[in-house]
Amino acid sequence: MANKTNKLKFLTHPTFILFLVFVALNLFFAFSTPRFFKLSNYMNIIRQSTMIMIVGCGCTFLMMTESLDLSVGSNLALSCMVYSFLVVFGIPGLGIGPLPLWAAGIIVLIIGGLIGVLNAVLVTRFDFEPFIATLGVMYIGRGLALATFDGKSIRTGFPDGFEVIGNDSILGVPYLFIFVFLAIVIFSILHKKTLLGKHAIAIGCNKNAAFFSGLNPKRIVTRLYIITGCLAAFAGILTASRLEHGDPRTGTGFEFTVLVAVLLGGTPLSGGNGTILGTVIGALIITVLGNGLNAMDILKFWQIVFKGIILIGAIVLHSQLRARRRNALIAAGTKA
Amino acid sequence: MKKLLLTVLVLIIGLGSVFAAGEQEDATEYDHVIGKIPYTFEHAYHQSVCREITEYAAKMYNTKAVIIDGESSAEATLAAVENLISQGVDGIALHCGDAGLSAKAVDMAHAAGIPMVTTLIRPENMTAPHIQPQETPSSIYMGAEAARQWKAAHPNTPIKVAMLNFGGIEQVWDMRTGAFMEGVQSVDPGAELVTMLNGQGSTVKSMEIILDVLQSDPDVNLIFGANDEMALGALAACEQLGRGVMDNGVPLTEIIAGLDASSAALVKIFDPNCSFKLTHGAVKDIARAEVDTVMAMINGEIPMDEYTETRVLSPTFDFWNTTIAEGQRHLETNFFYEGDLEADVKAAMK
Amino acid sequence: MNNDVIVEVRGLTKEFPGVKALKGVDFDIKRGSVHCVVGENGAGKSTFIKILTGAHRRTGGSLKYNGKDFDPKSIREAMDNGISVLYQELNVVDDLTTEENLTLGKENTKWGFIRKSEGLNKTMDIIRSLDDSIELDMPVDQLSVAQKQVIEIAKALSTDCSVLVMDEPTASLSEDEVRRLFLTVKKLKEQGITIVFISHKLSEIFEIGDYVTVFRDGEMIGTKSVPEIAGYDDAAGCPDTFDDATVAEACTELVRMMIGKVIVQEYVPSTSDYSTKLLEVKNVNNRRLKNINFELYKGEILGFYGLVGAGKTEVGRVLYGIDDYEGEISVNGKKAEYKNVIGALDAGLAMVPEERRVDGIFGQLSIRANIPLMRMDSVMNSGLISRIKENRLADKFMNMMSVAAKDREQAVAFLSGGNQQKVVIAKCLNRDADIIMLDEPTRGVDVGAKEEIHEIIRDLANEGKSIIVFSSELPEITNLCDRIVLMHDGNVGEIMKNQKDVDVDHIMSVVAGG
Amino acid sequence: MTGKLRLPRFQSQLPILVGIIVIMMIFLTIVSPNFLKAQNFSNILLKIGIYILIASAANLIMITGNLDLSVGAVLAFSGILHAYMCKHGIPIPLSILITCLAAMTWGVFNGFTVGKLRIVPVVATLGTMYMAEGLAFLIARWDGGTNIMLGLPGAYTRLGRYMLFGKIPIIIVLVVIVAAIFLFIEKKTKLGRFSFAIGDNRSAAELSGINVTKVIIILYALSALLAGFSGILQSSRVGLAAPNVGRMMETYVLIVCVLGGTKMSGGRGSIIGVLLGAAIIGLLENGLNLLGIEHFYQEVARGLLLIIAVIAQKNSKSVKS
Repeated sequence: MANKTNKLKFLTHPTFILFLVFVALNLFFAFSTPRFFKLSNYMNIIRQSTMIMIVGCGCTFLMMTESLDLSVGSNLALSCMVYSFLVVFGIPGLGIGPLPLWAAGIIVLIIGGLIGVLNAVLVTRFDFEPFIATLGVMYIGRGLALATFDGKSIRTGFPDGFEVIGNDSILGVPYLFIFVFLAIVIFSILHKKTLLGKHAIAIGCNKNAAFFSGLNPKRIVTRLYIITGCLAAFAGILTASRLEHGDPRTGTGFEFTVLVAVLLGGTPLSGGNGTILGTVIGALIITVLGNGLNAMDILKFWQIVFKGIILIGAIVLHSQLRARRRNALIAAGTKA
Repeated sequence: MKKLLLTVLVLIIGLGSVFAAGEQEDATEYDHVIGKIPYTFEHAYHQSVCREITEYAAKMYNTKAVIIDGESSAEATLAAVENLISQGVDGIALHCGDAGLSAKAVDMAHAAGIPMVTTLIRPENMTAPHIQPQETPSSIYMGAEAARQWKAAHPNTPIKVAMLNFGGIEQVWDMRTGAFMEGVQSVDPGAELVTMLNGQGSTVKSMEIILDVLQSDPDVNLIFGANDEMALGALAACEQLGRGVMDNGVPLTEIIAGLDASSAALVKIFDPNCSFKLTHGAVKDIARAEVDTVMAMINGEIPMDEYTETRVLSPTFDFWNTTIAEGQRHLETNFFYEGDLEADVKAAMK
Repeated sequence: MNNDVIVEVRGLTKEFPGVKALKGVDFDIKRGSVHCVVGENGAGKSTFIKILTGAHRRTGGSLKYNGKDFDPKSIREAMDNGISVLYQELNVVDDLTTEENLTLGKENTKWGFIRKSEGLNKTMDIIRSLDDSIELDMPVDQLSVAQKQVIEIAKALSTDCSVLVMDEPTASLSEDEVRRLFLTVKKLKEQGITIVFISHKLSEIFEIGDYVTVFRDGEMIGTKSVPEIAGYDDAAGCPDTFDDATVAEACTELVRMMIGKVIVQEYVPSTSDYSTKLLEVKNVNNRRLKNINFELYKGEILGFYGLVGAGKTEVGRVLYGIDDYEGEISVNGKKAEYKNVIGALDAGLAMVPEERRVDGIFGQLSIRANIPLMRMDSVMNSGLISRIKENRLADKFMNMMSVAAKDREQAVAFLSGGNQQKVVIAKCLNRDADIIMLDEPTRGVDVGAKEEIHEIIRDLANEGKSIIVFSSELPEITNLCDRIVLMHDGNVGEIMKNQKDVDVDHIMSVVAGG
Repeated sequence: MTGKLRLPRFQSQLPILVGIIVIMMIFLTIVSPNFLKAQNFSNILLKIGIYILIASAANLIMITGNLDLSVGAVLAFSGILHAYMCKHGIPIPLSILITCLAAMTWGVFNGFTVGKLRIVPVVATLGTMYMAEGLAFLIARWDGGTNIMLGLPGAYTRLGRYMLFGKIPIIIVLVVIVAAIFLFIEKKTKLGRFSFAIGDNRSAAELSGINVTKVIIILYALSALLAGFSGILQSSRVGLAAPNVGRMMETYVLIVCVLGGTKMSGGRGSIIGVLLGAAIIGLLENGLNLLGIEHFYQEVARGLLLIIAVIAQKNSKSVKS
């Protein structure tokens, strides 16, 4: 009996189905166009979904607790700009010259964390809807990113090594892949093996249980916002390095891309369990879809339409699967 | 459940093979495949460029052009470059808004042995052929002409300029807004730039902004939009306020200038009673120059890693110095225009 | 100081704004005993439990734990002191595994990483003794409700607790599971753990209980040892298990204590001639109900009486189209085929739900806006809401039910509980349905208003409406109803006709399962 | 204590909104000599007119505890569809009718996914947003470009630029009418009352026999209808239809509702609040443009204003209760 349910569980697990969809998409594109199924193209796909995956790791946790963060895109842009600014100009106001990369990186991560703190304060202390709070912060962040260098890009005067983490490889493996891999591993461990992940699930899934078990939801949500802020800042540093310039317009619409990736990955907006792996596959699906449709030379506007259909279809499928599982369990429960 | 999954899988693979059959055909049909990355596919101008490139490459070189949108974003442009490189296209034409990113893209393409040509925004490293539409002189000319016309009609009114840009892209200043101002000041050194705001390339946004600008400074009499959409928005705002009119080419309220020389703009420009009077731009010549240069590199006629600048005129169209027939020809060759400009102007006047 | 006593309660009081939930309670809980606490809803037993477990702070009196004054500020603090609770609602996290649930909130960690808890084997033994099909790595959402409950029990036990409070632990367990739970309880008792056991299934007390404390209206009515209740003066002569007759008799005695002296007020028979059968329920079964049969006549007030959990509310939910059922319901001679509330309303039924905060009131809306919501036509004038009609309607019901509010524009959330209830009833009455169901119509309503509501119900019956009242207050039932359906554990025990000298003892023995 | 609580809570927030507006107006009057002029107020009204039109219905959706992110895309879609049809010879009134119906179809689809299938509104309407936006671009492309202007009949702009009595722009007239209608819906119809009830306590609404799904579908249809009509109006006013005009419209509408005191979790809000919220946004943008402030500081200001206004309202609430 137990074995049987385990097998069944594996087959109907949303993440597995998502993976099948991913495989099917790849097959489809591979058969449709000779330009798709290439190792170099897959390298691109991973490279292009790097930021979504890295930030998505944090957002998955946030959404597990029934929160969300719309400020990640502008946080990313602000970090990209501030990082570039610090390594090129330093802090002119304090008479500090160009900073070394690591120092600028640390400052940027702190700023990203502070944006997380701002989100968290609004959500937990002032009791904002996460949607509204992070929307406000999104505007502020975008404005500040643009204001950093009067709306212009920073593209000269970078020190040596600026572009290394975003472009170079070690033993043939791009640094970006290593970061993504680390992020996935670290957050999977956080999810499965640490208090933070477990408590995040508990809060999103059953507030009462969390309360009676003596958890402090506010503190956990605050931590998650800070982590997400730092991740967005880190993605900003990577973006700056990858683009080899500081671009204040980068990351426009990024927040919704991440949101969609996390949703596709099976983390519902209403909280509860999600999986990092799901988010990763969700991010890959989004990227593969864009990449493959481009390779097939499908008009961009059809791609937007497909995006909408797939989003709604996937969520409907998810909710049906969930309902099906639940009903099956209830039926099993009453029989027992 | 399993049945459903199986059906979906079969369906997808089946569809895929159908597409694949079609695809194999056209792959053998063409001699080469080139990639084109427009700044954003959402603007009429860039869509026209892409269309011209596709048609011209097919006709002249039996070459297929693959379009991947740059989405006016650095990441999307970079991703498009990466994807085209891995798809193994024979050459790439890039129009990107950032000189730094252009340089990086050129390096990446060269590393993969793929020739690349850049357009409009000159890459910093200057190691690949470049197509340079002559926007700066045209913008200067346009500014000067607008100022002249205003001064001729209102010698005693100081010129006050308002501008709409895309928000902080420096090249737009060099080639469009700044150059326009330079032209204005060459005629009237006392001309004042009242404000420059971000119209986001959108007609509606520009309309709202110009309404506010004219409120705060009703004396504004020269408005420049860094593309035609924004100029049209400015015009709509003026019309809303009962302005935006001319007396058979004699400015009454203000003069509006745009950029791209699209059909929507020319219809206004040749309307003698409308205050939108100047624009410049070219599609065909730029698109063809891009294709020609890429193909020349593919065929080994010019080196791919040497900076050459192909200058393409950006002809100016204004009410006073161009004829409607010239406008008609321009639209036909550049914007796939099939109508009759004169008739359209008449229709729009009513 | 008495070493045998683990919890000593003296003069304990708890006041909420406007309500005295505990009015000075005294009793002792003996170390290592199974101490049962019984009482109807609102009797104060859950308030007492909440004070003991740190969910509420007391307002007066003293509570000693292990001889020391004990005033826990949080559930956590109580837990740290060895008092664990097993709650009534399911408090497991579906998306975690058994193991993760067991350790939630008290993980063994190092730098934030969860380490294997050593105490888990002990917990696992407890689980296996209850249900051997549960594995540590099973996701909880694959378990049945009963299995989840088992995990909760195990979780509560897994802390080093000396007092374990079980709040209706058997409510959703099967008989087999209950038996195994009781075995566990006995084992725990042998280990010296004190168990505070709350249950509405009184017979259970005689299987595992040592002492029983009865609460009523915020007061402690009595604490007795189980043999004493069962009629054995001397504990030594008392057998391990009691025979059914003894249990039934003892249960009746407990019910008597819980309900107190039933003042049977003057019952006025309604004018119904029992000629028109409005509602007929035949062989209705579902998850909670077993073979329900009854009928309702025009102009009659039918009462459903039973202890908490007997299935009264479930009958209401089936009739109102909320829950699924098997069997047949006919309204007005026609088979009812509705599957939702709208259908039930169209068929001529309306209900005042039990949980007014969750299902009844619209807190942010005014009284005026609340009342017409079930039948907007009553305030519409050629398709539009007429403020005049609304005001008139609101005034009518506010007068009729003497709703104490500043005025009709007051948001319902700011009314007292009793007045909120009146608004909910008014909303339902305004529906003008033929069959009106009221689930606990006067819970939390003060005495004067209670009588008013009863009067309204009688008037409605006299106007020809048929009323079903679900209540766990016996005086209300005997005072109001023409016929009484006595429920016990999802069954209809008996349908009896009300009369002036109704046999209260008999009622008690039926609802106690006798 | 009970005396102060007499007012439904959302009304207690209106004075704060009025206060914010007055402060902004005083400030703008001092710093900009051109602020306090009739024409300027007409400008502001024109700018926020579209927001108000859409927000009036979207606000009711929010009052039920749901949300519509697709309004901007539906607006763009409708503008393009209308222009496309007019250009290809369909009479303008008929085109308006068809466009409105097409727009409503989006709304009904939203209502179905949100109300019937119980999909989280953010996701469901985000999906619709993508679909409508993609189709808007596609229609424009089928016409041969990215925007439709050439070949539109001369009467195309008549609706959007119509002036009542030769003085009052049609949008302002419509805003007044629609606001009045929604005030009416809010106060006088079942639909309005049920919306509040659903947002306040969905379970109680269902037990009271309110057809929640139906109400939600009607509201989404209304919101899409108004978005569609706004699209027609806007493209007619500008004389050009472009598929990218709806960008960020949904967030503006959302902000207008939230500033107006509508709770995202539902049960509270009013059309009056929407008007005031829109006025705040309008004043902010107008003021920043009048002062010629760089667009990036405008973004910062927008975010700060949103946060400050919501905090101010939250504080007022906590003081009252």
